[in-house]
Amino acid sequence: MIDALSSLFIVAGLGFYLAGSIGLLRLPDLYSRLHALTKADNLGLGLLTAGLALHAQELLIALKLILIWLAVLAASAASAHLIAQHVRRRETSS
Amino acid sequence: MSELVAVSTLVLMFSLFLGLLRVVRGPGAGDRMLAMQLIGTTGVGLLLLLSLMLDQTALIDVALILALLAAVAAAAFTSQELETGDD
Amino acid sequence: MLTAHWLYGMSGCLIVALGLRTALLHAVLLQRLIGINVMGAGVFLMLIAVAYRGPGVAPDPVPHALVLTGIVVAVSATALALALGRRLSAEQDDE
Amino acid sequence: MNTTALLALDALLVFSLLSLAVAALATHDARRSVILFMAFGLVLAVAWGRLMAPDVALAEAAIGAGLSGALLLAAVHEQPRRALSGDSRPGHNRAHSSFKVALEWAVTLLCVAVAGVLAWALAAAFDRTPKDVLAQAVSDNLAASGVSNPVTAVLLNFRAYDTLLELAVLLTAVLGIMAMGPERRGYRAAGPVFDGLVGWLVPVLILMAGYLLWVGAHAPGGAFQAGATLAAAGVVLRLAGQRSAGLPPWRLLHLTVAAGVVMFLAVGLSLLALGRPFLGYPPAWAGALILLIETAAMLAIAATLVLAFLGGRPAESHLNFSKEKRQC
Repeated sequence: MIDALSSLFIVAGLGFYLAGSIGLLRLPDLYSRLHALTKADNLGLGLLTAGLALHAQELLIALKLILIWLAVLAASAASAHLIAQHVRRRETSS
Repeated sequence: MSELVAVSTLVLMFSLFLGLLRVVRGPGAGDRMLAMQLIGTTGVGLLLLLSLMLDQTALIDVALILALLAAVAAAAFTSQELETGDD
Repeated sequence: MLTAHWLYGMSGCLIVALGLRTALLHAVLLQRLIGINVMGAGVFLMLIAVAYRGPGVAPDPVPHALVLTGIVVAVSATALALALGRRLSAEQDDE
Repeated sequence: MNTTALLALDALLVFSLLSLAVAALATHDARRSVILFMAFGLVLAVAWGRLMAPDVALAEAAIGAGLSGALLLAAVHEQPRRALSGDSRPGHNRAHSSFKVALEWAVTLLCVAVAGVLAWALAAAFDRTPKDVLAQAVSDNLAASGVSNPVTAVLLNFRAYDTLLELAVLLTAVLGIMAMGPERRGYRAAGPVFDGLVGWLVPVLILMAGYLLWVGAHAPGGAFQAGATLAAAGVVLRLAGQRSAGLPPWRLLHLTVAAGVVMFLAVGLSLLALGRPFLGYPPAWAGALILLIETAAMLAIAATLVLAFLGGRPAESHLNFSKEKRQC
């Protein structure tokens, strides 16, 4: 039962990862690619860590997996904002 | 289960490869850095799957360091140096 | 049959050659340094490939220790070279 | 099925590494080159994980994908014109183009020859069944080393001389950097989003460094990885506009930079005074002595890497405490 749920999460996570990468390739400009990045990618990792945490033998490992997800969530939201802001500032100043 | 993990690792590596295409293509430095963020998160997921596949729990720590340092790289890209006279 | 170490080791050789070529030919200091760093990464790849013993088998820790310190030394040497280059250009500007 | 998937993964990883190396080296745009080099470091960290080298992967994730990228990006920002663009060199344009082409071919052939020799040596090494004399010696003596992570045992016990010399090399590099001139310019104060990031990223990096130092005794980690992670915290502070970059006050700075070498020598000489060989730890004390040396080495490596990022001697007034003292 847990195995099935874990597999389901992992496969769903992979779907979001692929959608994110394809979006990054296909979407026309930087600002629309932000969608592909921040939404799909974080959901992808979230589902993947959830799937792997269900599988973890020790509590410490499950906690670490959740910590990683939270770190990526916070870090990539901030970095994507900073990069977009940086690009925008350059565009408007030149 | 182990087969699912092996195939998932391969699929995620492919996803990382797609992201790399955007890093190589650009066109602007901002596009490349944004794609770096995506391949960073993909690398984190890949390391987590590899840790299960190769039975190496330490790769979870590597994934965490990679996640944290991706933010450092983005910070380095966007920080603005003081101009002369700003001091 | 163990193809993984061949694959990684031989591409390590190729990467060394690519990095060396840039380090020798490129006109720009920064990119020469990147060439040297890429070359170093190729050497590391060869060493880790030699240490690899297949999945589920503990690899040889000695090359790992070598590469680990190598990475830290490489980044410090790069920083020293950048500082040297900066000093050099400052002197040139003074002339 | 699993081996097929692994082989396909290897092929894709190696192909990515090769194409990133080519792309990073082929361009004349310095910033593009740096970003591609960072991507190369990131993929390399995954490759180290794949090749069961988690100790190396930790260092690569901290340095290859982060710190050296930050260092090189700062160099791109800093000098867009002179020294970095060799075109300004006198006589450069007058160079004979046919001579240049011949030179390029000669160098390319040389590099192909180097790759050939390396591949030949590597094939010879692979062809012989690995005897694992060293690996065997490591695993035989691991119990007496004071730690259970073989890489840490090699670095701080079996080949402690090498590590002492490596720390001396790092010390020389950082003294060279500081002798080269003052630090690079600082950074503007961070905006609110970056400030929020710094608020949690710096403490987490410091915690992670402590964790890696501690865990290094029995799992992947240790002074080098912990030092690099701690240095990342300093670099983030610097990028956020804090001039001191978390470095200790000026007087302590010299001691911190030399701490690894000093502690190594202190332990080695004390053992010598007690009638043991230099750095030949008594097995009962080995674990504690290794942790002592590693703590000092971590601080030294972190300070070295932060100073490497600053690119020169930090201004005395920016290292907080000395400033306060002068105001008193």
